[in-house]
Amino acid sequence: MSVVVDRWSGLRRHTPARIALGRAGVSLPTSEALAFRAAHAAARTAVHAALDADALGATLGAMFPAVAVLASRAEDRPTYLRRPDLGRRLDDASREGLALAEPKGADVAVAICDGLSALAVERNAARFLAAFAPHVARHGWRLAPLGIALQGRVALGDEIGELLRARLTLMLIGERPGLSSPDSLGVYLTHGPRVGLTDAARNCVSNIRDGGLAHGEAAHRAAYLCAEALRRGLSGVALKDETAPAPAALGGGAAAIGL
Amino acid sequence: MSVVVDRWSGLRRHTPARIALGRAGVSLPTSEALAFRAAHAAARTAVHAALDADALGATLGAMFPAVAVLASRAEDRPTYLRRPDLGRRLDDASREGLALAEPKGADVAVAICDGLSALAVERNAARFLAAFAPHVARHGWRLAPLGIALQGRVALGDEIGELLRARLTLMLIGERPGLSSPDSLGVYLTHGPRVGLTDAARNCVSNIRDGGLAHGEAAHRAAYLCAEALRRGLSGVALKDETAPAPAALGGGAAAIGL
Amino acid sequence: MFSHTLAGQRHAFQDLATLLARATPLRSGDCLAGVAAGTDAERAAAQLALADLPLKHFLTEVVVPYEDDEVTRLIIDGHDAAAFAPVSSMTVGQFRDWLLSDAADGQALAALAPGLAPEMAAAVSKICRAQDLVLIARKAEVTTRFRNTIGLRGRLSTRLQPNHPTDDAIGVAAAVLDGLLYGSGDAVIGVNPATDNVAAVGALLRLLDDVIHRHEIPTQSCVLAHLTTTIAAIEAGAPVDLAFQSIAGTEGTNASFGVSLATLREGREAALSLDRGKLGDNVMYFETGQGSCLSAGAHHGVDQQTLEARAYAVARAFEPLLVNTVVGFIGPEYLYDGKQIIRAGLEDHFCGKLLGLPMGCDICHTNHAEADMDDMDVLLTMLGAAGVAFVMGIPGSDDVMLNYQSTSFHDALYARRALGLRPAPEFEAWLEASGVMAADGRFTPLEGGGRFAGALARAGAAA
Amino acid sequence: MFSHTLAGQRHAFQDLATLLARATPLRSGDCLAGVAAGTDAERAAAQLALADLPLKHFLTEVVVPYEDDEVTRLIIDGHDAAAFAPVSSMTVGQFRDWLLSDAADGQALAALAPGLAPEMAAAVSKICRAQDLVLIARKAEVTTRFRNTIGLRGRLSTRLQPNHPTDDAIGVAAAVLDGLLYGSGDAVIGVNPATDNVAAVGALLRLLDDVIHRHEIPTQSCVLAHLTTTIAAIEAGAPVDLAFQSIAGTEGTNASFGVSLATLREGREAALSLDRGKLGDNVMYFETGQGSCLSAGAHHGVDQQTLEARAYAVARAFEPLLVNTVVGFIGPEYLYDGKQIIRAGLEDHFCGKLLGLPMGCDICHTNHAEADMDDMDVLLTMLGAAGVAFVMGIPGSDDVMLNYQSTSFHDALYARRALGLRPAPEFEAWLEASGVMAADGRFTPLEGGGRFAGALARAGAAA
Ligand code: B12
Ligand code: B12
Repeated sequence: MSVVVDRWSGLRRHTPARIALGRAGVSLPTSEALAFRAAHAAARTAVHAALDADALGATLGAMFPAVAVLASRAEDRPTYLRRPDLGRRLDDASREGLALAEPKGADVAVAICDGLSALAVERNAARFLAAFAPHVARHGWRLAPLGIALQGRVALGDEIGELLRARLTLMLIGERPGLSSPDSLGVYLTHGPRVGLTDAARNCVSNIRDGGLAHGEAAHRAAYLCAEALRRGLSGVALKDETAPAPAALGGGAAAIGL
Repeated sequence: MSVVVDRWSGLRRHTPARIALGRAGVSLPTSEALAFRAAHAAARTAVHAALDADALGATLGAMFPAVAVLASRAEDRPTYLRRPDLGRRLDDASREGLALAEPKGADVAVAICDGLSALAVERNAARFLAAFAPHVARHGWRLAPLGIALQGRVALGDEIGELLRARLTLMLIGERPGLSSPDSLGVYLTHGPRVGLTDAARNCVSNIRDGGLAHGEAAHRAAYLCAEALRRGLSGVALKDETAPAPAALGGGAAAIGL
Repeated sequence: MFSHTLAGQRHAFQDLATLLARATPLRSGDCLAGVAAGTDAERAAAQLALADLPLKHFLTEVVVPYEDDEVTRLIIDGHDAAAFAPVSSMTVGQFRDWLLSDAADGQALAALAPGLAPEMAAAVSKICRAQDLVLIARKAEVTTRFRNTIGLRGRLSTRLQPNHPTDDAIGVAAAVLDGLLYGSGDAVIGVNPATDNVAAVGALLRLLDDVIHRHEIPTQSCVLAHLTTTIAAIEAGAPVDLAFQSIAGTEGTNASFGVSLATLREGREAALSLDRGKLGDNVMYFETGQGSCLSAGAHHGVDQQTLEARAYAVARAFEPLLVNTVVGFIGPEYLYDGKQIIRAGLEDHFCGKLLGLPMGCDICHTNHAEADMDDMDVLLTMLGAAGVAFVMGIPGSDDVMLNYQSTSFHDALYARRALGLRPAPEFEAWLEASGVMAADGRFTPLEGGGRFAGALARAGAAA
Repeated sequence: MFSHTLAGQRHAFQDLATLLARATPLRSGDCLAGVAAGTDAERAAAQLALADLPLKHFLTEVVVPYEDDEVTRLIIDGHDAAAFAPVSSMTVGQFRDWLLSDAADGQALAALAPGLAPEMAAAVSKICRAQDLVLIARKAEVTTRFRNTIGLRGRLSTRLQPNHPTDDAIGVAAAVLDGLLYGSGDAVIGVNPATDNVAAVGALLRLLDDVIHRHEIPTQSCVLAHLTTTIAAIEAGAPVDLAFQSIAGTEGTNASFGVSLATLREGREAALSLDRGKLGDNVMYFETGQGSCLSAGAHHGVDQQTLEARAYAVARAFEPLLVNTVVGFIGPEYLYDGKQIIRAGLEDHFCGKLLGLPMGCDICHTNHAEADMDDMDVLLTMLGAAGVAFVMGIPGSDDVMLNYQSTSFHDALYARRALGLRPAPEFEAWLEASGVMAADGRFTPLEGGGRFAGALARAGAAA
């Protein structure tokens, strides 16, 4: 009745963004305002979901020489949220376990962390790795044991890679849950992993999920970055993603909608 | 330098209110703004101070047939602050203790509660009672055992009075700490105390402290209200304080300052 | 029975009171009462279910039984169906959309007010964002008059609150002077008496009346004693401008305050009988605040914000000059921290305005709450943008008798400068004519003190 | 060594960094760093001690060693003593008084900016109430230009942020259209690219450039890739209006972001070389936010708000068009809840403005913080009153790529209506000329879509 409907709602299929919401006066219509609140409640819940590391290890074990379930020094979710410093370091038991794990000195240490979204890992880690496996085979990379870590931050991969003496760490981690995307996975690559590195030494492939970067595409880019990192002996700012962008990202956008 | 000083600061001696603060532009000068913050910190601390009930009982014991140290159902300060319902009821041990206390059926049950300011009780309860004692003697009121309760609200006096079968309860309680007055005592009188009464059934004498209502004056008013309550068999809205007001409250205020 | 299914989970709400309570933004008082939503998801589901509820439903299902409660009877019996007609076919959600639409201008809102039950206002407030509460409220202009005009658009009035712990006449006068020199006092010069003693109340009333008349200040006075005490003072010949009372949204709570609708009627008639208003006869001043019903054990399982809106239904029956929600006054058991106080202040102002009341707000907190003056600055700014009719002016924010912190004379000047808000027109003219403050929109006190220069000189000499 | 005795207790602070940290309003990041005050009393004592500190002291004691840190060297070597002169004899407390006084008008503040070290701005902000941060900041007018004018008094610009999780060109274009129809985009149309791929970045740049030029929109575009990627894109011939980079207040943190002052210089020169600005050559866009130094392990024991102010010293060396504090972006470990986010946003805006920067604010929160859109409404209203240069415009507040919530197109219109704020003048004229929105101060989108009617018709047909 009092809501002005935006006549360009047909464009919604081109983006998950909340466009063409309409308005009441200049404000969000009730329906959209309340949908937003419900989504916020869901996203807040997603932050607190727990990852079933054992189940994940069982699923993924075949691809790796071994699987180690690890934990950061942040013992629970509230601590994790307030103490990123603890989320960046392994607890003692995990350190001891990893020190014994074999083989050492592999090319790529894959690590998986709940990060801020266990759901992201549950939905996307296996699919990403399935797409990544052929690249591993093609390049002949030796894989270190898989580390699955709870309450971890990106930099936890430095300690994991260091203990495994891997040439690089590929960290799969749950990105913070968004309102429309509670399940987005990030992949961070660090060459020569060791405790104390900063983010300048890493590369990132982000937004991996249905509706985001496709798993195959993500694996392709990650593999490109791994290969270049191993070849040039570095990662981070000096290493750029020079894969060909997906065709959809290459323009014609305005013309396509008559803008 | 940039502060405009108010030329009427001479009036400050007439009131503890923060008048003639001056201004920077139209805002509080830094000195006053920061004094305010320090006072806020102090007042917040005052809320959490604990009452030494045993020491107080030892000091006041002589005036009463017995002293009972009591506790409400709110077990600690954070609970007390969030749960006024628990602060209005005695815990089981206190109930049992009071049920055994003698004598029953006295005229006046005095109860003392930390309320929101233990400091108020420490500074003012004994002084109020010292001034109240002559009135008790003059009227020949029989006193019930003194109850000193921790984590209590005003209505806790209803249960205390009921268990002691007193004709009225006189509750001395720490009022919430103000910025300039962390130690203000309130006295609440309830005729025919029993669990379930509302504030409409009480009378109040408030702001008892140095710089507030003088202890003698407060005792005088409380005694007036007690006497009338016992005589008329009621307390609350229908009972008014009809003592003569203090001369300073009787006018000439504007003329005195040339307003 | 209401329900909504969210992400596959069905949330059920057994009755209207439950639905309203679960839909309310989180606050400690509703948790204490055991009526709050248990999770954010349940709250969102309740809001969605509430949005679908027809406004008409509020006329058939009451939250406090009609038989037991004179406030419910006042609401139902006094409902103006003709005024309600324009929105009568809407749901709560559609009502929000309409309120935000340009069709809902000041005139439309004014016409609607008598048609709204307080529970409708409460319901729609629960599904509003803070910004909605501002945008809608600022469209509703409610003006009242006694010796000046309160509530005009672009105006912000202040209650000068010169409390003293012993009602000392000189102390009160000093604080009144301080406030006037800072341009405060157009809503009312209102003292809370420390005692409830009729003679002392009469003395305070004469003091304020004397100052107002001698300096020809276009404002009114009030001594905020219990209404029965004020009635006694009127009988004793005291010069009462406004009759004050704390009120709440249920009969039981009002009874715990020692009043009823009959008492309020009696008080209003007594004040009207003195015929002291020059411009109008809005003679009542009411104070309210979320939490009082639960505190009095008379909340009937209804959330505190809905009950607060019901208090406004009580207020509007008596055509008040001022209604003041004293929003952070009681303590953390009802509004835990700054966030809850801010939200509650915006809701109260919004509901009051929708119901046609001259809403002010005592933007305040106690020392046992998790709040500080930054939170008060926020609420002041938000309410200033929302068009609040008046706020408090307390010397240095520190009420030395009631023991809490509210907005100061300085704070009101901040709001004026930051938002371009001016005092009531009659008072603004008086400030300029008196040489206290130029009406140049800068709100800088003039250093000479104008017509109070004599008092200043005397104070200077005494110092 | 500094100290202050409060209520008989002496509080000592071993050095300037400690004093500043203890004087800061409570926030989680300073607790995490172990530098926060332990009690409210200690905080008050630190504020009192800080108020007594001469401003000159900040030129002799640095919080991060000069030898180790190029940001410190930039601050000290670049200090303008002549500009500093008017306040050089003041303490921090007197400086606050002066800032609030009528002597500190827009002109005086503009003249002072180059004379202020960022730590001075941080220090005075710590002893300011929220209302002070608003009142002072709104006096400071900072204007910058590229294709339009940002920062004029009474104006509020918006960054249109049409992010897409895969940089899909049609998806980005659809969000751009949505934003334009809601009157958004005068600060910049700025996309965060999902990948850091030079070719993809170039494609996005061409898309935006095309829309801006075809529709003659008086605004600028930006693709917020890493600055080295933007430099590479410029070399590859991409149409770069603004060069973007995240920056922070220490050399170490910037290094962790993969940049240095030299990189920033290089980026600015590359952007300037294209000479694409019509009205001015402010070609940089910077983003900052409290907490990044601690996150990078390069905070040197300094509190996060002081470090944030130092980031502004970095920014001002490169004459940016826009500086954006992304205030609740990282998460609860640095700003725990709405209250901390609101306070930080006001401080950042205040410090940036004092230092002469065109400050905008990404008023935002993540889903792991204790905050919601009510808090965002509050900060938006406060910053609107404080004269913020620009805020974000994100479809429905939900950034579907960066995963956080910020202000929407609708929110900006709320702020315009509630506070009477208009877009940049060139953009406002364009909105009217294009038939998108009448320049009547009501900010209601016109339903026809004006010059975008064709796109609307096509979208309607497709639906
Ligand atoms: C908080 C407060 C209120 C709150 C109480 C709600 C609550 N849950 O706390 C509200 C806003 C509802 C309130 C209402 C009124 N109050 Co009052 N209130 C106070 C205040 C500021 C603090 C009380 C306190 O710290 N209590 C101590 C805590 C630890 O105990 P508590 O159990 O939580 O508190 C209970 C009592 O304080 C009681 N209460 C509150 N006010 C009053 C007033 C009277 C007369 C009685 C008997 C009880 C009572 O309510 C509380 C809950 O049961 C005092 C001022 C002061 N400096 O103390 C004035 C004060 C006690 N109130 C006063 C008055 C006049 C009233 C009203 C009568 C005003 C009116 N005209 O309607 C009403 C109605 C009171 C009633 N019969 O219920 C006067 C009493 C004057 C006098 N000597 O008789 C005081 C001293 C302030 C003043 N000078 O104006 N009040
Ligand atoms: C939060 C965040 C930041 C914060 C990080 C601070 C912090 N303590 O969290 C800040 C604002 C500082 C930041 C800065 C930058 N970021 Co960033 N950031 C994010 C974001 C929104 C969430 C990350 C997350 O959830 N991590 C998971 C949690 C569980 O782990 P964490 O250990 O707490 O997170 C660490 C990493 O995320 C890392 N990080 C953050 N951004 C980046 C970017 C790169 C390239 C790397 C290697 C690491 C990194 O910082 C965190 C602390 O160490 C992502 C978007 C997304 N959807 O994920 C973009 C994102 C990762 N960032 C991105 C970029 C481009 C940057 C910048 C390079 C921008 C610039 N031009 O300067 C800078 C510098 C990054 C660096 N080298 O340090 C891009 C990466 C694109 C790509 N594929 O390479 C992303 C995907 C967003 C985007 N598309 O624009 N970022």
